[in-house]
Amino acid sequence: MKLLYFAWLRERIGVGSEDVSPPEGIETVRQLVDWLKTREPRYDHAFAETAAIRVAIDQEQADFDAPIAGAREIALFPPVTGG
Amino acid sequence: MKLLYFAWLRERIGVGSEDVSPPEGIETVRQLVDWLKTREPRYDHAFAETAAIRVAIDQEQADFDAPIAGAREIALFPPVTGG
Amino acid sequence: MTVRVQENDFDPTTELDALCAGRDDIGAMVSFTGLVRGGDVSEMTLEHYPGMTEKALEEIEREARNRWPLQGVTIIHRVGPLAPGARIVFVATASPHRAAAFEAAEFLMDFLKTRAPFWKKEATAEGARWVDARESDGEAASRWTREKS
Amino acid sequence: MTVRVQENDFDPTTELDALCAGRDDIGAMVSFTGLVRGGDVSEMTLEHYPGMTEKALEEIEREARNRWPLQGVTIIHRVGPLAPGARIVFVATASPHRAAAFEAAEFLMDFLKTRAPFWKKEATAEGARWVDARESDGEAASRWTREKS
Repeated sequence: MKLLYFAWLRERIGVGSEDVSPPEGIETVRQLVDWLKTREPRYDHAFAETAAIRVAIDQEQADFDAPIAGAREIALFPPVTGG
Repeated sequence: MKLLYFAWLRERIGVGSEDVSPPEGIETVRQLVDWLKTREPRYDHAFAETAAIRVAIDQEQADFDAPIAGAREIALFPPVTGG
Repeated sequence: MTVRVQENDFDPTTELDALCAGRDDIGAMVSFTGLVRGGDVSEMTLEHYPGMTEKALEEIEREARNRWPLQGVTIIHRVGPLAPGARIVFVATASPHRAAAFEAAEFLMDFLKTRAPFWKKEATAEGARWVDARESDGEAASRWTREKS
Repeated sequence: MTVRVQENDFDPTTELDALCAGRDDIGAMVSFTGLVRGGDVSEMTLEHYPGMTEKALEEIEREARNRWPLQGVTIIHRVGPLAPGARIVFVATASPHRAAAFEAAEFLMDFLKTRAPFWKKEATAEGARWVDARESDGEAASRWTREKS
């Protein structure tokens, strides 16, 4: 499963994308993020405020309770500020 | 006093502008138009429906009850259709 | 502030660039371009009231500036004969924020359509006809008065 | 329909001309141009999510077409580093009538600002900072939902 990070989330984590293999039992975006936070302090720092983070599964906006089974690409990013 | 006509009013009257000297007692735009209608049939035809006619006195929108004393230029025209 | 009545065509990029030239405090520019619609119309001729037209457009522009924080306004209206597809009118607004730029441009068009002394004559296969004023244009203009009262 | 994400600048006239090219049934074109505001900002960098961005813009465009009788829509968004005064975004709509062209352009901008995956980073004398999402943008977008319900 490919993870993508954008804007300050990318800067805090230090990479724009990475491939991960979450262990069994990680079924939602929220669980995925909680699992990432246990890996290294930089994730804990990046995901400190999940209310400020948005998610897209396979390039479609989703929410933190969305199931991640079958997802090829999960993107995590701050609220958008284009235009 | 200079009178200006635009659009179909100009076409019906046959000229775009003319100088007129209304007789005494012609004090408002309405009286001016009524006086013009007595002059020749083309004016009567042009001003048949005064509800469809707008007026500007010295290049400012006015109404049919406005006094014409001191006016240099009175324009009569159909509702505008620009833009 | 630019208000022009002209026979010649104009260039939207040139006008938008002029609107924001030499400054970097403008966040939003909105433009409206009106075009001659074809169909059974082979040519459109725009007549106007020289002198009053410019005054009316300047007054409309002043009213827009009183209502919204505008950094620039451009109004261009063509006169004379125009072919289907040709540009007739151009209105552009510049503001720090997009809502003001949008509203002011719409206001300018609504007022231009009901207050500026222009008249359209259409040439068709059946002959020429003067365009009738549309009631919906009057309604569009009057909503700005209602909203403010 | 034109949706483009690019580093290069664009030309409003070229885009407006393309929107109405070869047809004479368009009466109104509205354009919005967003510019980089200067002040204490020396440079603005736009990051985006390639692949999703285009999808999001196409979806926003589809929603606008479902709501208004549009004959054409153009959305261009620049990415990469941009100087103060530079164009960032361009949205244009074409319709037989001006109210639809205005509303659709405003709708497109409101939705683009809240749904398209772009992020702005400002460089200032005190360092770089990511721009925070504005609550007013969320409110601007949600009014289109309220109006329809």
